[in-house]
Amino acid sequence: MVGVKLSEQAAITDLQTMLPDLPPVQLDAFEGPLDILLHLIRKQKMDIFNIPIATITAQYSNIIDSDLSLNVDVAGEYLVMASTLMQLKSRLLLPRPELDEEGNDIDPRDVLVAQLLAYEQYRLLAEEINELPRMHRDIFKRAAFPESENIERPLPLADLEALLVAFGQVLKRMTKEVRHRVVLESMSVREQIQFVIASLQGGSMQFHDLLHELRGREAWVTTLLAILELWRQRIIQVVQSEHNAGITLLLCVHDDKVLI
Amino acid sequence: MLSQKVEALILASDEPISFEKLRLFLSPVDASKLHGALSILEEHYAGRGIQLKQIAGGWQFRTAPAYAGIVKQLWQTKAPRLSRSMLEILAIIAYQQPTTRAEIEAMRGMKVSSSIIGGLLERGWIKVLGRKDVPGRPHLYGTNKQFLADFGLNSLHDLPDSSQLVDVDGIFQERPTASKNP
Amino acid sequence: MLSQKVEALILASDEPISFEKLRLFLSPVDASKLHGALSILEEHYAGRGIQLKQIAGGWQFRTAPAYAGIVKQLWQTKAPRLSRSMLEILAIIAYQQPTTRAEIEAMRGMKVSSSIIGGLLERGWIKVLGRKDVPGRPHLYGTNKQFLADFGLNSLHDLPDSSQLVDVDGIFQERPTASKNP
Repeated sequence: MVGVKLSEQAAITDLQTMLPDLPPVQLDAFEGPLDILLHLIRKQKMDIFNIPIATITAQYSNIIDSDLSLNVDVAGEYLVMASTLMQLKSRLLLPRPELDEEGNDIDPRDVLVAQLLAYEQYRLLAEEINELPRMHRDIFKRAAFPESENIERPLPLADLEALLVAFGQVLKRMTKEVRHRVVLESMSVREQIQFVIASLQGGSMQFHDLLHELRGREAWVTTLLAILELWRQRIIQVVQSEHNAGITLLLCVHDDKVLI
Repeated sequence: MLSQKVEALILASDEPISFEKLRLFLSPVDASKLHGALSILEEHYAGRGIQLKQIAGGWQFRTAPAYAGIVKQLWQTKAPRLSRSMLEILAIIAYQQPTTRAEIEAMRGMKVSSSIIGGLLERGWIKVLGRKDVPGRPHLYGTNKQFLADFGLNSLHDLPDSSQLVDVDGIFQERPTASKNP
Repeated sequence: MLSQKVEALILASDEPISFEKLRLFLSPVDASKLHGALSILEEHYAGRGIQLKQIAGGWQFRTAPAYAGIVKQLWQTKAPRLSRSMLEILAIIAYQQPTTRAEIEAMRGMKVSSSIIGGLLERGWIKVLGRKDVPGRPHLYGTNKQFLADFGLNSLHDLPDSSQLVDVDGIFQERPTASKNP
């Protein structure tokens, strides 16, 4: 967990006295406003059909306010939710309940609750789909098709369209590599270079997994610089096998010998 | 003898081979006998390092999940982890298909990036089924055969929990009125 | 358990897998136990539709010769697809030529199998242009005339370069639609 700036310390402490069990969280751990609300509701074992809007609004604002790196694209959606919460809070304070055509009470929170419940289902289903045995992660199929000597497997036909798609993916990867080639120097980068090399001795690693072993923003940044330096020196390779896929780090191999 | 022939055909096919195709290549053959041969084989491979599975409507030999760690070494690289957003969007498309990007966005309360849709299309897990007849005529997305094949499903009915999906609208018609707690 | 692991490795390997490689992937394992597991498997598959054969110093599953006639029908109805790895490797060679196997491996982040390079050479789509003047003097590969002919290209200039290349995401991208958020 990354440390919180001193200027924000007061607000966080406030929140923590209110909710001693709630550990501080980073915005980038969430998949959007609904994800944050569900986290707050489930973590504190609140009744989803009776959400304490005032508390949730305060906690929600605290989380989005604490992230200074929020970019404009994403910020909009978080802010829309903040104003929805504010609006709910004021509607709940109305002296007389709102009524539907049949004269029943309307709970202004219903729409939000329905949205939260629906999203929560898909969040769970996504986790379950992730756990299904997946091809090339848990399951492998036959990789070559040599048949008995009596059968010659015909060779596959040329397929220009498929080649162009493969071509596009290769080019995209290459341009991506060029764009990221930036080098900076710093004192502890040297140590992190040793750390990265040591971590990769056992085989390739996901960038994400490597960072996972480190604590704190400074360690992450330094390690990133170390990776860039190793990459520039062609000691390691940084590969993204598919668009949006994880980034794989591996030591450069040359005819099966590791060059260091 | 029949089950040996079936075994050879399944091994030689580079994608899951359907019952109908097997029947065609083995004709004349009784459908019931072919079913019998497949069950015998399925049982024969249960608990081995190789499994015979019915995937995406066809039969295929695959390594047993228990040996993933060992088999992975063949490629010197780990399968990339799927991001949470990619998985969530894939799940919504799988269960809600046909669905549009705007519907996915409404469900998640969050914009859907083109690169994630592009990534899912590139992997062959989703495809454009057509366009929705509403202003803007947005694309309708659904899952593809490759999705079933890669996630080891025979059909969409094998998706986890699909029968337990809660009818969110139904909840509000039945629940007792909660007291307000601002 | 050992023979199951061996079975899985042999199925998933893209070339005949040698005793030494099996031993490496299964380490720590006794050589004599591994021999034992291989004999058990060999015997297990004797007389089936699938055979476990020792080819070019390695182990591989193949269809039994007795069923050649049936398996051939499979290929008469549908030519095999080019595998994704084959296409990617071919694309890298076409774009980066002259290039070595180590360079292709670095680009893909994974091992390049001899059987794929062999397959591309056999097709006449690539050829050895020479050797690179670095330690190990690895082969330099480039595309061949046959590559242009089979893919219907006049020259290598007909392949898209990075500037003309349509972004794969762009092809699929739909018009941005407003989110339905409250």
